[in-house]
Amino acid sequence: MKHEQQHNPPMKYGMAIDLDKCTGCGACMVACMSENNIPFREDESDKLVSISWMSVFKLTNGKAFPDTEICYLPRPCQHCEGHGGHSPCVSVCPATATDYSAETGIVSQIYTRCFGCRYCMGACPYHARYFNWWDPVWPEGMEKYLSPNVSPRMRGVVEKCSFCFHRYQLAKNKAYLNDERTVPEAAYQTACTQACPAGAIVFGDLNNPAHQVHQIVKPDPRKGNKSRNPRAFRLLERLGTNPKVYYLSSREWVRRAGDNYLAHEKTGQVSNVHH
Amino acid sequence: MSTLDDKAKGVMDDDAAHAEGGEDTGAGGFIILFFIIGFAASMVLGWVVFPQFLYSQKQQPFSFNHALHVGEVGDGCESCHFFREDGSFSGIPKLAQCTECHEEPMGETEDEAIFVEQYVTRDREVPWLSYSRQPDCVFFSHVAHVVGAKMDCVTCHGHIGESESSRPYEYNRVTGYSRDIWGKNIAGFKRNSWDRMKMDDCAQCHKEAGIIHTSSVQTERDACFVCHK
Amino acid sequence: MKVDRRSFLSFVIGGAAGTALSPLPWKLIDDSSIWSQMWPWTPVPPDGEVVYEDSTCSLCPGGCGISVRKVDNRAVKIEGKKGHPVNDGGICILGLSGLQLLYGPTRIKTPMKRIGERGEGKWRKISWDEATAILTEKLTDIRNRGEAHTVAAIAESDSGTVPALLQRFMTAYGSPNFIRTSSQVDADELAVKTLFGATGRAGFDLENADYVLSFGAGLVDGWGSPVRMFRAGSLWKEKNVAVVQVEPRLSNSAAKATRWVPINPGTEADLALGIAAVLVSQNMVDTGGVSGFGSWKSDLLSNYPTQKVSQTTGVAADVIVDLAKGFAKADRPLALCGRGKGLVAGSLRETAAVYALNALAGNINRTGGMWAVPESDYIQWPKAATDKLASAGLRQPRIDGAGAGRYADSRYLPNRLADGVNGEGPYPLQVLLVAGANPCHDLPDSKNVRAAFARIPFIVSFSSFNDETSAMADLLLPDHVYLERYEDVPVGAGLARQVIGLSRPVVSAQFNTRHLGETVIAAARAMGGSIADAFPWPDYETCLEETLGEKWDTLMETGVWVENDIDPVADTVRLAGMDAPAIQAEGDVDRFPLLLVPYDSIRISGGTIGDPPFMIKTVADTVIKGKDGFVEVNPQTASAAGLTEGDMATLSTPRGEVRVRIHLFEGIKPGVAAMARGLGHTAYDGYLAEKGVNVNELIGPVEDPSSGHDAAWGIRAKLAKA
Amino acid sequence: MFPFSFEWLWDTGHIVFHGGLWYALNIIGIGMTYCVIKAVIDSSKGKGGHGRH
Amino acid sequence: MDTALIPKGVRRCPMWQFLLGLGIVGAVLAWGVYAMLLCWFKGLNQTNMNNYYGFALWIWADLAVIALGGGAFFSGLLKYIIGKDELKHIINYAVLIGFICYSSALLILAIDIGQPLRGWFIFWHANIHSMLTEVAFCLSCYFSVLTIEYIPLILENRQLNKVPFFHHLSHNMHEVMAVFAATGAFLSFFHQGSLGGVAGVLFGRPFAFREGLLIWPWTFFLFTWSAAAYGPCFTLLLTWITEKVTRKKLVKDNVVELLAKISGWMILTYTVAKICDTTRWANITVPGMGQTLADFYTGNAFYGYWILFVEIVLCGVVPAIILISAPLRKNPAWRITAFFLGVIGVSLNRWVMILQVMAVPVMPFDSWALYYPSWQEVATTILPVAYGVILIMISYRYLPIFPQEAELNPIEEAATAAVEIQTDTTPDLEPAQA
Repeated sequence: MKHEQQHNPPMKYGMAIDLDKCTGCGACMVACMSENNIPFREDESDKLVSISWMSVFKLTNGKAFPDTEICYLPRPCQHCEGHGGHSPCVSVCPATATDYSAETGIVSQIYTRCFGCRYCMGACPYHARYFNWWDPVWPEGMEKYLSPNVSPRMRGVVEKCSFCFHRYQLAKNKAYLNDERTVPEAAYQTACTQACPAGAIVFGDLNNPAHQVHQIVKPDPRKGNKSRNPRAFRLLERLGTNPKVYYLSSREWVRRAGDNYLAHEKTGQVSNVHH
Repeated sequence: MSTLDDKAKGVMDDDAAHAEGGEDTGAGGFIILFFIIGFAASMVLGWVVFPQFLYSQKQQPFSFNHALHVGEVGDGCESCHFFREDGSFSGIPKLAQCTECHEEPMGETEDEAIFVEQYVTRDREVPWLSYSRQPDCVFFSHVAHVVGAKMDCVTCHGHIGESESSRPYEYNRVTGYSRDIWGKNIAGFKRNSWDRMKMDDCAQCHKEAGIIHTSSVQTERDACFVCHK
Repeated sequence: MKVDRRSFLSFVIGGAAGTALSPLPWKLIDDSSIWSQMWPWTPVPPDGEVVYEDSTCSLCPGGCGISVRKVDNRAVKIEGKKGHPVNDGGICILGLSGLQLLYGPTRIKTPMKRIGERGEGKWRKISWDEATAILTEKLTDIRNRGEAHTVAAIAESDSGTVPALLQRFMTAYGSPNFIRTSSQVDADELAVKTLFGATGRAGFDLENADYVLSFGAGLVDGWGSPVRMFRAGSLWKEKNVAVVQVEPRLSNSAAKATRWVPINPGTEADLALGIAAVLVSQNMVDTGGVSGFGSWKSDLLSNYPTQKVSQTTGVAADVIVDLAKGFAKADRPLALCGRGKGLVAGSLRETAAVYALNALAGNINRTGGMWAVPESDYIQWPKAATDKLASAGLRQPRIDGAGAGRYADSRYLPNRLADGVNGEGPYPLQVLLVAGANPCHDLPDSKNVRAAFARIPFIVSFSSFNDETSAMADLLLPDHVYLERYEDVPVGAGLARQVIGLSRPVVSAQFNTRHLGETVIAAARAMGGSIADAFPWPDYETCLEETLGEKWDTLMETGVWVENDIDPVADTVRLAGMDAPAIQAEGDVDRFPLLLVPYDSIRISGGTIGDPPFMIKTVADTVIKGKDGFVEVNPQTASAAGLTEGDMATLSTPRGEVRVRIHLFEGIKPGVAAMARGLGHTAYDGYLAEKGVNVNELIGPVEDPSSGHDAAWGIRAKLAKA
Repeated sequence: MFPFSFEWLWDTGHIVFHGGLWYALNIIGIGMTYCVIKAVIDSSKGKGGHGRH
Repeated sequence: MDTALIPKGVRRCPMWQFLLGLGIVGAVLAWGVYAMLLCWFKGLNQTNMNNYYGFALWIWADLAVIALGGGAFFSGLLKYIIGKDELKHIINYAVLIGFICYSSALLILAIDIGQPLRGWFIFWHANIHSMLTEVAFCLSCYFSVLTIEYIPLILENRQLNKVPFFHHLSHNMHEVMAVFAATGAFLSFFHQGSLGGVAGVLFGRPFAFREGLLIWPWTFFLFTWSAAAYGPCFTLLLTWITEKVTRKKLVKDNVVELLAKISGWMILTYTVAKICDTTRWANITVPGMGQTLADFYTGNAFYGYWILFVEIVLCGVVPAIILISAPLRKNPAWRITAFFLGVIGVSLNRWVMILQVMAVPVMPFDSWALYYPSWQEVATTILPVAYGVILIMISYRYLPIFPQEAELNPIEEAATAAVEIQTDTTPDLEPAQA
């Protein structure tokens, strides 16, 4: 048994979501649901118990008619890097059911390891984590469309967006067969990115200057990976969660809605990282 | 209430016995004997009887002669268990693959007859029971091991390629897994690399394979999503 | 040897020690946790070989190319087809949910015959032979009595071979009553005919436009070909194209526009003409491609002075001028109309006025402009021979009155069907065939529609799903769903080119259903005579292949056939059709102080297909909560009625009354209430049924005086605390 | 929990944490073992339960 | 009927009365058990928890009972390590209450997790970075210590004590009890603290997050401190309730006052620390994350500034003053009021650190989430209370929980028995002779 593999340079998969382009159509949500075997129930109108890895928030500028403005904000798991991979959720999971990969920058969730304490849900300020309050049940016949690439979750465990990691696994399979060491940008795209009819989502390796997402975001490692793009912001950047999902908006109120600011503070202030 | 009463009385009786007879010199021996009996019985129960109950057996649809086939085909295991173009592993061959050769019976054996009559002519897939089927949460990349790490099949699957007949499929009644995952040995000991296929076995080999398997921030081993889905 | 208590205790302790040292407890603890990791009732999707099969989505008129991922024989995911001329890899929320329709519990799995009362849901499964026999016997019987015209067929489309077969069947059979469901296409076709003087449709080269003025068209709410529109929207963002959305409510389209112009509902035509008047008065028009300008101009200027238009529309005068200037200044400005997804026909006046703006900007039949696209003409079948019975039937007037008298210019008037059946028509209907339509839910004033349907003695539904209309049917002849069948999908939907997609069976038929084309051919053949003669094809596939001719190979190879070089139906625009009075909302202002307008959301399927579970899951809890539907009002409007967020209220209109909950929304004009279209289903499954309110229960059709089409954009309404 | 488990690492965190844990467990274990063994010895030496100590 | 089991020298209510009481509380227990089984078999959909409220009533109950059960470790610490020997007269009850609280806490955790069959993963696959892992380990270890502390008490039952082995075992355990108590105090320090850490480490939740020392946020120390401070209040409050129910004086006032005084000083110091922490948090930590106190205490129907007042002033400063001031402390009415306020205060603190943390929106466009528990949650929360009452009833009836009871309540009609108490039973009733 001889192993000739070598370390690839570490990747950091991330997203840039252009809120100017996002129309709130919900295709990303359903693309995610159908890609990832997400269950559904008869009444999904109680959004506090509904599972949607990708969730689209509706933001308003709070002004009265006719100055009202709306912005939609799709929220996948932010795959926080925190400090050195200790994202808010990873560090709190008591059973190591969630983990941060230094190779891909993806926060994983292993359903069979999770025993449902929900501490990670409490730790996540983005509400990106969902608990299976019920057994997943598909109407008779509908289980036929379930994908074998994503394991259906059982009742009593937490689940969340995986950046469609199985697609990376499959792309890697192909790369192995062709004796390639890396997965090309186009070979690994998340389901939401692929589906978005407005092309608002760009996904790729933030560490790789050849990838589009890097070119858009231009992360600044010296400033906690803050984007150099003036349109870009991250959700709750100043908490130090160091997320890998960047948002782009040309509207000041939208960028400001991405984080908490004191009245006198300017939007986009440098993160106040505590850790 | 009566039980409480009895109990109370029992305690009193016991006390009375003590008061009368003092220490029963023989009792110590008996006590140890009973301890040993209890100990031995439960050990037998746990080590011998329990595994009998825990595992059940199923027969394969018919017996398959790996040894014979390996001799007939040109490319070893990969002749039938090949990689698809997308890098996925085909696993147990589909009927269509078998019928490339087996359109007509190719031998005189009873198994061949079953195969042709029950499956080929009726165009039904053979419901093979896979000895090494991992649970659904596992993403196992054959290509990473076989092509990437240049491992051979025997390391994990043992010498199944030399088998002349299909052994019964044993599975755990509680979990539904094939027994090969936990291994034959109830204590979990293994002598060969293919005796067991639990996560620890994967992890052990990955650890030995060196420095590249350290992507997990939590464990400094391989990150969970390397082998889980 | 006396086994006393202490010996027993000792035995137990020994047993416990032995057990602890045996694998029994530990293995059981481990195994029970593993059992919990793969509970037998949690499905494990089987693995297999992955293949992608390309096809065309026909769930809406958009005509997107799809690529369906299959694992062995199971379709597991629908994705947009990369490189497709319509959607290039993108896909909408409904298209993504298609597999829930394919494998869902709402499918009608086999032909069935009603045995209980109508709507009771008691059915007997029958064979296809029996089903065809029942249908043909019934039809033959009626025809032999010389009443062929009392049979009507209603279908979602009239283009493509399948609707054409049904249409041909009606003709050969002898009924003039083929009806296409209503949509903006009606007004569009009429406007093209009026303005260009020829049959065709408008196509918009949106991608190359540099100024977009939308009169309520839900550019990103499902108008036109939705995915194409999303892509165009992003393109405009990249190119900094000004997009103006004129609409009483801050819809998603308005939110994405560079400018939202709130307007009094129903006055869009006035604004368009007001803008035209500004253009004309300020000499900012290009009259090169326009005829009849002289007389039109004077009427326009006298009828639409800016101040008056401002008063009518509620849009400030300077805004009107501003819009006119923006429109005039742009090189390739485009004006669009058709409210929301364009599910209602709309008035000729409005459509013509908006199209006239494009003409006045000189932006007709050129890059970045509006095109007069001819109808696709690939179906070249010999005219069906009609026997005596058929000819007699065809001479009868249509049940909906279309094509004659006041409605001479209209082809179909489904909005008049209910009244026609309810006694206003020339004759009673005996049979109604429903294909790919769900009139019992989708037609306005659904109560009246259901009453009409109750009077039709025999209804045949070809629907694949348990929809409201199937529930009223007597015979169910379920069609394959689009993923199980071959079909040509000609795409209109505002494309400035001609596109035909091909649907291909991605999976084999899941149930005992039959392609509608096959059913029609089989029925025709069973009826014999001239009807059978009109259908010379042994089966649908042959028919399709022969019809498509040389296109067939292209379609089989690439899945789509495209003609980019459009030969417009005409080059000059005759300014006409704009002098009719404005369409008023039904109802008395004093009794009903508010205006209720339906709105469209891309997350709620407004057409024939009901929302699959995934889509309903994405609907906000301010649209439906539990079973309750919401009505959106401005906080001002609500506080006037003493209502706050989430309150239960009674919403009444001249057509009906429902209980709804209140959702406060700053982005809606005070005095206007808005309600999502496409909810309030009574049929389908528990994932969709009984959720929210069907806005068609509250709104009745309002006839466009110049065409007879339904031009209702809303209705007067009243809100009261419940 | 044990050095052979997947999650185990020989780093400061684990050494301190598990050091503390096993320290406590050992005290509890040894303490109880001591008590039980001594009780067995005492009761086999002593005469019945009423004796004074 | 069960006189042989009842400790010598004390009187108990008649059997029927005992069984009636047991039956009533047992019915409540059965209701709780039914709800518990529903949660186990049907899943946590039986609760009103949701994805915003991953932690809810149960976890509050869990934290609250552990804080209240803190009386056990702190009294143990005072008696065995610091050497406050008077506390031997109340330590039994403190241990029993601690035992009840901790067993309840473990039970609640077993119901609260979505996959109880995999609950042991927290030990086996422990992630030591997680405060919850620390909680689980220390909690279960300390529970075993409490069991060890409780066992000798059981063995002192009149009949069990006649078995030589049990007698010796009990005696030996008493002898090494100081070691166990020390271990218990060590473990308690960490699990009380790590429960505080559970909230304090949530750096994604500015309402909960605190800076701290090394890996431990300030809440870690505040929780330990508050448990030590308020735990004795609970022990003393329950003692008072037990005295009222049994209509007997069970513990001498000097013992109660000693513990009350210590508790008072602890509460005072804790409150000072809490005020410092709150001030720093409000003025440095929270603004650093772009938020203000108004974000946490306004804009919703329930959580207001009153919480800060109740927690810090009404249930912190006030009981501290009462218990420190000798005249107030010696007045039973004031004293009980202080105990009561203390119990409320620490429970409220735990509520805030769990439920308010979940309720406060973090993303500016998110909204407050309020929740009310389902009956199943309420029932399973009451379950431990019923279980505790039953355990106290049985223990009180058959075990020498209160060493001073016989002395304070001599049985007049049996003077001879009193002699026996003097000569024989009393020494055995004492928890330790070491």
